Amino acid sequence: MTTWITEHWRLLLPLALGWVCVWLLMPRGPHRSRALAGIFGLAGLLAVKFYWLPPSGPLLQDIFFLTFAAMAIIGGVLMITDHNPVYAALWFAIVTLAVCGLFLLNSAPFLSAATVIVYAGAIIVTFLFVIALAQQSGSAMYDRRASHPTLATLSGFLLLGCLMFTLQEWGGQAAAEGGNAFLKVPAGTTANLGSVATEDLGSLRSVGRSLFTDYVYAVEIAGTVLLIATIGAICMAPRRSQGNL
Amino acid sequence: MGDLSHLQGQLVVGAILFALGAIGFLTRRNLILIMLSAELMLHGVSLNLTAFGQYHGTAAGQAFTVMVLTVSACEAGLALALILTLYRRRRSLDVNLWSNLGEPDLPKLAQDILEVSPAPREQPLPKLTPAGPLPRYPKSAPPAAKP
Amino acid sequence: MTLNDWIILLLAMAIPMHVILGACAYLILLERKLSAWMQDRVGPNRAGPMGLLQPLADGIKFILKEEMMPGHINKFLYVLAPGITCFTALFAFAVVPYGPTSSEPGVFPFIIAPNVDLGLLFLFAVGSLNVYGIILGGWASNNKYSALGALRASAQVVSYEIPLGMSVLGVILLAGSMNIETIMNQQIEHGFMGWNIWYQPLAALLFFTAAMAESNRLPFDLAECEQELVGGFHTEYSSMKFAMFALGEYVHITTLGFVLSCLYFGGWHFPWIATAESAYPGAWAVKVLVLLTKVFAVLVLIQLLRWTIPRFRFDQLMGLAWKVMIPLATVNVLMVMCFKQFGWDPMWMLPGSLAIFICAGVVGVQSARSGRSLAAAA
Amino acid sequence: MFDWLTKESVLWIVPAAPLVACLWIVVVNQFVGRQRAHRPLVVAMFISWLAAICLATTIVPEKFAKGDHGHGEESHGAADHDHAAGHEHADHEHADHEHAAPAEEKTPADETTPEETTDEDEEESGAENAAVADSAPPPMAAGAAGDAVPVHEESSYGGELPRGVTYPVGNHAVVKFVYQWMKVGKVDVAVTLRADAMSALMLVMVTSVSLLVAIFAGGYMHGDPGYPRFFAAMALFVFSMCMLVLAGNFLLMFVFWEAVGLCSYLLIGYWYKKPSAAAAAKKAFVVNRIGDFGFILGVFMVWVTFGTLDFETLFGNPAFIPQVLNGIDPAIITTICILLFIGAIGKSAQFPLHVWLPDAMEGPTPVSALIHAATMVTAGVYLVARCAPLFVLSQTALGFVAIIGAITALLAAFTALTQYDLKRVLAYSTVSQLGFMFMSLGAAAADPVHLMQPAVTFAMFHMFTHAFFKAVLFLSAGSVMHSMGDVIDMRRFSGLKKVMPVTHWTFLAGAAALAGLPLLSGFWSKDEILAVIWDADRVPGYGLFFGAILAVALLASLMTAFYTFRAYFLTFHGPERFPEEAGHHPHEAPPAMAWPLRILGVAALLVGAIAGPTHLYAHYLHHTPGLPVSEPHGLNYVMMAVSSIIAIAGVGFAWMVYGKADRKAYNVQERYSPAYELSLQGLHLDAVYQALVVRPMQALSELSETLDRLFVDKLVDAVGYLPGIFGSLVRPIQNGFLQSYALVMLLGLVIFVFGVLRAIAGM
Repeated sequence: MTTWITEHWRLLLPLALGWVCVWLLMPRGPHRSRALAGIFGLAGLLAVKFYWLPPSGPLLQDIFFLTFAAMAIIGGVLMITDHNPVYAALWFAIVTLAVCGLFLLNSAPFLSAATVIVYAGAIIVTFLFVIALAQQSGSAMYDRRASHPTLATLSGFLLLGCLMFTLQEWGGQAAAEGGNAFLKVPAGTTANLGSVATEDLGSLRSVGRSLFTDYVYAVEIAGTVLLIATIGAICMAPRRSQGNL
Repeated sequence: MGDLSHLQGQLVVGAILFALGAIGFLTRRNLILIMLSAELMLHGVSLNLTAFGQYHGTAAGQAFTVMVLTVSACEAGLALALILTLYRRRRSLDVNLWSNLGEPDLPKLAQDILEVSPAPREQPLPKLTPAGPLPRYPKSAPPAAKP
Repeated sequence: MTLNDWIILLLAMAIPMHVILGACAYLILLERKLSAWMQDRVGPNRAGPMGLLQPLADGIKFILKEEMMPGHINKFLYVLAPGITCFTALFAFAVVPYGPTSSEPGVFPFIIAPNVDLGLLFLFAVGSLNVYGIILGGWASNNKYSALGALRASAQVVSYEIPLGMSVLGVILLAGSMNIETIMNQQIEHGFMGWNIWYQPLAALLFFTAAMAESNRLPFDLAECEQELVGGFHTEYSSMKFAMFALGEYVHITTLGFVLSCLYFGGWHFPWIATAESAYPGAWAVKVLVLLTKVFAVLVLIQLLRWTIPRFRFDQLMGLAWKVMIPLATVNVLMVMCFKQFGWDPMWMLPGSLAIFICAGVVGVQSARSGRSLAAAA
Repeated sequence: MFDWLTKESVLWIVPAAPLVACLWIVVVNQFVGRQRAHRPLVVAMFISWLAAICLATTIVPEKFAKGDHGHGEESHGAADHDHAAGHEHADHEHADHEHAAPAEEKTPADETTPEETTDEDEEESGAENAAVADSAPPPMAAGAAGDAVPVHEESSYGGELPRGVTYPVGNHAVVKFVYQWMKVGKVDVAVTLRADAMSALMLVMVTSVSLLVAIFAGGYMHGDPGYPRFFAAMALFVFSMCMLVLAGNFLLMFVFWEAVGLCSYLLIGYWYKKPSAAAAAKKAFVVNRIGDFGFILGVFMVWVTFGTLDFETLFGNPAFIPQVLNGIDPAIITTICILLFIGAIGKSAQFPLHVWLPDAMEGPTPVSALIHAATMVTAGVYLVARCAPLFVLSQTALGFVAIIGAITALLAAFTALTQYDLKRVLAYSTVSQLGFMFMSLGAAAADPVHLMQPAVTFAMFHMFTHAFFKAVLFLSAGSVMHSMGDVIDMRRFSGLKKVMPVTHWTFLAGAAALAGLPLLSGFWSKDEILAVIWDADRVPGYGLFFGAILAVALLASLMTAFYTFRAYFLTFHGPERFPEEAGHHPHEAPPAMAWPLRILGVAALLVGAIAGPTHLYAHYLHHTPGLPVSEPHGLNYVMMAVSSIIAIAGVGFAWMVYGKADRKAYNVQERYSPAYELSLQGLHLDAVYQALVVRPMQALSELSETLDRLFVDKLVDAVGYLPGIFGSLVRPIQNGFLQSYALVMLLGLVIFVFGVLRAIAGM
């Protein structure tokens, strides 16, 4: 066990730091030390940066990536820990924007724009709900106390540890084998799955072609799901007489 | 074939977002935030998909991300409609109020469930969430209302 | 990149930013003058000749006024909100061409970010972020009027984004691209009769209406209507922060003017004066002037509309978006799809659009007569 | 035009008509024409009666219908008897010898197929069978029935296989397959209608009495609020009774055995608001269950022993039973017979279980006449007669039957001597006469080989005549009751002779027949019974036993004559007195009641005289397949003389005591002698049952109830607590909080992923 820990401290250190940070930030009444949590969190982020995110490409791309990643992670942590639901929604908007930035880095500009548009609408509506429905004075008790803070964070970080361990093992293996073994795709299947030239990857045309040739059924199903969800939402939404806002 | 270290970075961020979303789903008791936490998990998944799509040079990842986007939009619409319905019943967003399916005589998880008294059925005007500096948490019980 | 390229890039960014910001000040003056003219008044006439220095005076006054910061507000968001509004309005201008675009090195591009494939999508994405400024400002003010204004604005913007996006789908289908430059150039190649307004008049009308609603202009200024909500979301704002809200609005309608001109009115093209073949010296200036004239015309139209059409009621507003504009836009897209799919002559799109419009009008009148009017249904 | 009128078709018409009537009454008359509900039943009974007559005339070989009274003796080897049609068979003989083998292939299954039974065909087949039987060596003429099982001449039956038993062949039953009820493994039960000579006679009796009773009831029940219910139950009863008679196997018979019991229950408790009627219905039902239990046990044993329940298989081939019984303990057959007889005891109200029948008089009088005198209670006799091929193998069982019959006959007759309730007199009389029938059946114990056939014949014959004169007696009593305002106590009215002349004459006819006055129905049938017992008495070694039985029978006959005419004199003679319930004008029965009375009265007088001395009935009955045949008996003139003297003596004694105009002996009940009291209370049997059966059962049930509550229930509770205990261990997980569930799910996922990683990466 000890040897395992010493072998994998690269993995365990950021996890432990992150867990302490999130655990400290969990809403549990008036007493929590944000400063301490911030220190732990920053330390954890730095650990992740140095042990997990080596410089991978042009400087500008790295800077963008690190910025967006930090935005996403910090925003996520604050979203799930903030006492005020309005702030939480705002943090989620930040996370969304950061993820859109990461999409851009993943040569998916269309998704980036589409996500902004979709989530702008969704989050605005969420905002309305939060503002109109949430507590009337101050933050409510249920926003100030988390349920199972310790167990939940522990299991969440255990899951994260499992995922990152996988990344470490197979990522290292893949790097050793020249990057071909990461996701072993049987020969001949990749070419059929909407494979496009790398320079063409980000264009709307290639996404559209992929969507309406290989995944046309998926698109149809998505459309059906949307229709059903619309009907469902209309049916579920309670009606009220006009002028009684 | 894309850049392996870039892919690894994206995957790490995706995994962290997913785990954070899971934690948020488990800990937040506000119905709306539970839904947002689920969306956070979806973000992590989308990130994974696009990263792998770029790594393999296919548009499949983006196509699936479009699916994820669709599903998350549906989820948002339905979940908000549900939340609104639930809120109208109890005048509260606390998920722990909806534990009717549990065994009846178990001790409650949180002591503060009973603090939420049911609000009046109809409110003439919505009382909006205040934006200013938060009031200090009462250290002791609030003073009795003046007669 | 050579130094020359850097200079050109910086110029391409600087010129529109500053010109637009300055122009917005004068647009306010124009609006005041126009409203005075329509209301049979004189309007501002003290500062400078014919009141031409009035914007300057306004700007100085805004800057020098006391910064009112109410005590019960959420300070961070309160300050952030006008910034977001202004930023998103200007950010949208990155993909809008303001002259004859060119991607050749060493030639002035007349666009900040050339060759963005997803130009229109980017425009919508950034435009949809605009609402954050309004809603955060309204909520951070901790004021019922502001919050109600913000609620209304958010509902309005979310609703009108749909017809806005659907109305340009026809143009996108015709051009086969979302790049605004490509759409413009494709019109210019076909000359005067290639303008999209001849093929998509209904879509142009819808786009114009939805974009006006997006920018909260009269008759869609439900978010800030004085009679009901004092000032709406900017009730608590003063001095420069208020000016930034106003600035954001004007930048928004300016962007609308540019996009409308580029998408439907051929951009810088005008027959005989500025065509694709015109290579006489100073042709680029003429082209820019033509485009600016078109934009100016749109802006004047918007300002005239402000005093022509009364404000909608809120349910009428939502009814217009969901029950009129979205169906019409859908039918329009269906029509374009049919034309593309079956290879029909595009010249029939004009009568087709008119027929759709007339049919919609007939249906609306009939249903209103039979007592099932939109307002009653809403 | 009447091609469809084959034996098979009339076979199903007989039960189908009352069933249709029952459904019609339930569906239609319940709502429309409630007071005309008797019409469907009357029409159906008429159709059914016609069908039964048709069946009875076509069921036996053609020569009988032609007037040849040969009773099948031409079928067995001893061809020394007269048979006028013998030459016909001689004609066929040679030809049949040549194709004897194909004829032997004729299995009972073939007969179930609806063959086009024209008269010629029927004659042909009957002649064929007879001819084949002629050529077969006696006594095991098994080949005639076409059974493929080889017959061992030297049977190794463990007991005394009655050597020399001869079976008639050439008499075959009509079998109609209706519906495959169930088929589980070897249990193959079909709803099969089967008619032979015995069934046909029963059907004729049942349907004709039912028809007349239905007409009578239409007048008797007039104005009753439950009119349709009454006739629906009556129709259901007739259907069930016909099906009971026609049942093709033991299980089906048991089903309708229960069904007639149910109808009896429904009709006894017809006035269910009257507590005594409800109690009587319950009593009848419960007491019958005891007998039914024996019956079903007997059926089970038949199944275990013989592997089949089908009558055609069991009785259609005379060799079947002895062959199956090869090497089997003879006690088994005795057990089967006694168990079946216990069923008969319950249904036919024999000695230990007879207590329900007098109480059953709480039902409407037509019900008493039809069910509790003429038809249902004779089902026990029918059962024993039907199973005669079994009973013939067990002298023990037959002796038991004889003893039970004798006890019942004497006991019931003694009880009937002093009853004041007219209907109860008749009820005890019924019990007594049923005892006579069982005595007759049991008389075969002395020499089953030779006495079985006359025993069965004369039991059935007495049943036949008894049905008519007992029905007319009951219906006359009903007429009296109708007229007297539902008063039936003989102490409260007298001298109805002038007021109700029709009723008087019909009652007198029935009473005379019952008393066994010479040349009337009862005389002929009872005389035959006495003659059979006399024959049994003469068998060496059985003299004492059957001497006692004979003495009992004679004594019971004397008592019968006495109590019958006691009731007659008390009711119709003496001063005219009416109870106040009768109103001012006691009236004669309306025509709807009077005509059935007249017809039945005439029938009661003449049926015995027509069928008895001519041996018509006996010859007919001998065509029943499976019934052992023996030499015919001539008339026993000694017994006739003795019984005539006894009957006249009984009547005269009754006239001396009750018939005189001064009525000195009228208040004989005031001289309470112990014997009188004993008779009046029916030997205190009810009290005995109360003390011997009911109280111990109550104590036992209380005991078991306590045991159940204290031990069994607690044990079950303890078992029930176990899941609760286990459940309480895991209940805290089910707290209803969404996030707890999600947390558990996530933990499970983590553990799973962790395990997978550990397995793959060697973590």
